[in-house]
Amino acid sequence: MSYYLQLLLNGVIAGSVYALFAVGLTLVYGVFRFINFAHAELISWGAYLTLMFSSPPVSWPLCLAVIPAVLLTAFIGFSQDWFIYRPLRRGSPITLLIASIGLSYMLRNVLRLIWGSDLMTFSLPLARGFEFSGYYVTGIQLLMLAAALLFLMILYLLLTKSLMGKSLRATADNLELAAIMGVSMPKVSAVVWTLASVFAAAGGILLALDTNLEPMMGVANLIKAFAAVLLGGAGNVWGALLGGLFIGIAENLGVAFFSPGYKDFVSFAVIFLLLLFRPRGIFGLLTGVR
Amino acid sequence: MLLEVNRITAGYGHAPILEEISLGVETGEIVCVIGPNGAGKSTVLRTVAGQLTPCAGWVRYAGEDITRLGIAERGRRGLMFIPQGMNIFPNLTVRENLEIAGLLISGKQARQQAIRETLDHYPIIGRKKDLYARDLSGGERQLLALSRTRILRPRLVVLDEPSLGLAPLLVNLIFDEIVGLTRLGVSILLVEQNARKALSISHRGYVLELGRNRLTGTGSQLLQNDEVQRLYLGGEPADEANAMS
Amino acid sequence: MDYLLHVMILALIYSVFAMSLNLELGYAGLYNFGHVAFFGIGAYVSALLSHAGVPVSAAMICALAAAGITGALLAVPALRVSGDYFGIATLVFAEMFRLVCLNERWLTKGPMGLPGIPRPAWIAPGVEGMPAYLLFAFLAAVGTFVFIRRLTGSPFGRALKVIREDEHMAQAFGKNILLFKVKAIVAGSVLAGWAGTLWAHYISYISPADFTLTETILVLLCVVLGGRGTNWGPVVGAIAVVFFGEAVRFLPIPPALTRYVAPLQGIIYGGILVVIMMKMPNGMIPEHRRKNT
Amino acid sequence: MLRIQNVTKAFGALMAVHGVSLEIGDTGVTGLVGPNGSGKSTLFHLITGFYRLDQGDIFFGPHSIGRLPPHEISRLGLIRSFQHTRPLPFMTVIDNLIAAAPGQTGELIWPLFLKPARVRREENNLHEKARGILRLLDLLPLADELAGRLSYGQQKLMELGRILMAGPRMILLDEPTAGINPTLIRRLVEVLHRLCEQGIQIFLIEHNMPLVAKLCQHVFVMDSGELIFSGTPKQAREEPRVIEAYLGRENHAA
Repeated sequence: MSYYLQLLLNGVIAGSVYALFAVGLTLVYGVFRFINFAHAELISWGAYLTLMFSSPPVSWPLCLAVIPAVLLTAFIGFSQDWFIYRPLRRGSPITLLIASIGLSYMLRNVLRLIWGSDLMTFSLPLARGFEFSGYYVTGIQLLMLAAALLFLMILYLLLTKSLMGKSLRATADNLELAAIMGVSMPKVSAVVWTLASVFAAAGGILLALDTNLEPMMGVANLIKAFAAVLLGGAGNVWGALLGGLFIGIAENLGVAFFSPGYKDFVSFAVIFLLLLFRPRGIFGLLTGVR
Repeated sequence: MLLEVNRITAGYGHAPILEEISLGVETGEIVCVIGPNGAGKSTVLRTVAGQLTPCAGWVRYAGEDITRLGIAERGRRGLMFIPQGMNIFPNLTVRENLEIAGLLISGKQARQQAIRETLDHYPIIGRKKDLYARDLSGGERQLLALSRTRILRPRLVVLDEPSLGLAPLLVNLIFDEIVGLTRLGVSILLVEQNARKALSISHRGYVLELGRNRLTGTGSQLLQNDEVQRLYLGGEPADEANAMS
Repeated sequence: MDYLLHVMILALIYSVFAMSLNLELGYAGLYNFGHVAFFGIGAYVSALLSHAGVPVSAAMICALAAAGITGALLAVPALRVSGDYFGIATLVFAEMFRLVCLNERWLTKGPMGLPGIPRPAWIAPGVEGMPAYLLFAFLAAVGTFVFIRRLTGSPFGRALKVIREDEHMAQAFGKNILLFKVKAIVAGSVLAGWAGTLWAHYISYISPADFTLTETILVLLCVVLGGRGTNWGPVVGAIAVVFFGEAVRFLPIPPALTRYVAPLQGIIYGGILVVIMMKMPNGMIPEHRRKNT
Repeated sequence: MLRIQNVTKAFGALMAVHGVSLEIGDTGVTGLVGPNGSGKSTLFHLITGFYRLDQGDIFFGPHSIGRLPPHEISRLGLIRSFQHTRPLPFMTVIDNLIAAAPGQTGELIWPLFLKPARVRREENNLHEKARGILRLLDLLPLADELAGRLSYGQQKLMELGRILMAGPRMILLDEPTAGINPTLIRRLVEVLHRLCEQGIQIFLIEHNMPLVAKLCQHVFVMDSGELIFSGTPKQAREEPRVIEAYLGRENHAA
């Protein structure tokens, strides 16, 4: 029995990181009604930039290296919108989608150009495992869980307490009315892209701490994030959070039933089934906040 | 003259919908614009509100030419637009809707004060301040949209068909509230489907037909004038001939 | 010299693949980002059958049938959604296909792939067979072109364009839009399978790594660069992309820098895709001089 | 010809159409009028299958079409236009018309290769039919012009041409004269009269009341989702309930 609980624990930990990816993706979809493929590169760039700042010649300690990495990723996210998506917004949605696919491929290859294609790690001291009442958790995994919950708590406070958070939700609800009431679109879009990038980068870094870095890490997690977004109902921030947890748990529990090679299959199957039967999402009905 | 619309020609791409439309609103007045469907009533309003830029003619508000001014800018100058239909944020609570409505008020205290006053003034929505706006009834939603006026205290409110989709007794409630707003020194430009109701609360009215000024007069004059009814429902042959010209 | 033959054969095969995607993306307006799966199905089915001793031409025909059937199986469910969601559903389908190839070792030998795929009987293996294969690939490409031109020039093609522009109007004029879209996808899948078999029997070794997101982006680039919704567009696009991709090998690059070649190519491909979408969304051969894209 | 029985359609709490029943025989031109938001367009969408019925049923001639998808209803000869028509700008006018013809064998893939002669013959027949319709609409000189270059009024006439190509027995027009100058309205009315002479029934939503009075033999008036009047346009003008629907009630102290 404890074997399944261990898998469940791993699932919650992985799920909390997927939630970070999904929340960023759904924020952008909520306000701009478009799935940003290049969101994947925000994940991978966040991790690689942290690696850059924490390895020679800069070699800052990890907790310091994270700051410039996240800021730079936020800049990448913001400039994606400013230089490419904003001019394309008037065109047909498909040009926006193909452009984001092209951009994602381009950024992924810039990564491969600088850091090459092979696996890398943060080469941390071997993580001491904690073991309480029979379940095995590494220090990093606890950090992941704590960091993810912290980020999501910040987001909750921002969206429900701050005026900018409310203006953001208002814009997602009714763009024209928000403009009439004086909500400044440039400010909202800057906040949305910064938030999405910071969350993606944070998730990327946490994931890289636990596993390793490779150029394709972004794409692999993008599809998982998309499954979570769909589960939560596109544009629904809390739905995306629950969706992320669900995917994390389903993937890890799934390992008990079929070969690990099919771990990613879970999120694919979730996407396919949801698209066909419930495009509006399941959790979307439970939580109201968009 | 608080608002002056002079010979506006406007439309969406192909044939212009409005041709040389002129109208005016004095401070403290309620002015309504009525006319059969497709007369261009909403287009006039969208031009005054700033959602649509006219191809000819100009709009002056409080002595300033605002023809090309953006919507938010007009809001800051006290010209508030309440659109038709979906004019609230369904996934925000009632209180949050009012906070967004108060965005144009600088200073946190002033904004909170205005919101508290508004919630007290409208007990119907005051009681439901922490509910999501989507759970409100049609009448309550319209009241929430109207309550924005009490928060911002604009000089001119431009209202697009407030009674659309509301049951008759709710329409009376909403119109009472509109009249109530003038006591705040707010002037009102109103487009309304329910012509008689609108005329009964308006000081002056403009009747449009197929994008042109057709009639104008005080509320009571237009109420008696059966030309208005003929416009809506079609009248004697003489009248039909010119409709076809 | 035979390197030039190789590049020309690759260009021809890729033009068939690009034409098949254009039928769906250009004419029917279906954003199928999983097209590489049918390319893969064509390759794997014909490779496995010819390993089992089935004559190559028969294996190819079965591969086409397999691609067409899978196309129909994907189309009916996936068409319940449209636009972005359809794009995501098909992309996920392609990733599912690749994952199955990777994990079903008993069938596909997993990551090691399938070596030694025989050439058709009348083509010699190895280098000597290249000119004959070039002829075979050329005939295949011309055949595909004629088939698609007949399809798109006909009332069927006109109906597809009406559906792409305004589904409600198409329905109001008695067009069963679901049936048209399924036919477009099945035809596209069969032709993608056709390109897949051509490629498998030419290259004689395939593995799941040949059917990744990169191939989806490459074929998308061919169609978009060349010109969606035109007959010559994808062909021109395919030739441009393949020749650009292979020409890099002729550049005098010091061995130390060779590892930078592939990423640089990727950056250029991605970059072109973005620039095309921003500057000339209709590609080199625009469908028609219409104002709005 | 068209019978609607107790049809109801609600969007969440909003009762868009509530218990509407009406019947249209061979009256020629029938009007459907009423203020904004009275459910006219919703009723049209229900009849032509774009919205699904909550309750009630609809019959077109002997067929029950309440549950049919739009393209099957259209095949029975009940063709509709849309309020915001969009021509296919990159096709010629004549191609726009031919594209609207239903049941073309050239639209099935296999006849293209196995029966090319039949496809070509059918294509020529459709060309002739389209030219005939363009002549009727005085658009013949524009046959090979790109539809994108037509004026708004001409595009509206071409829309009518497309509807005629679909072989209608009844035409549903959603505000055909919206945004058209009066001279073009007169031409449209002439064409509609000629269609009636050919036995095609016309059911139209229209706001231009004087035009409705002149054109329609019979009119239905809807208000807030319910049918409140059925009779001749002249009767409708005097009916207090109709006047009240349009002008509203005044019982409100100034």
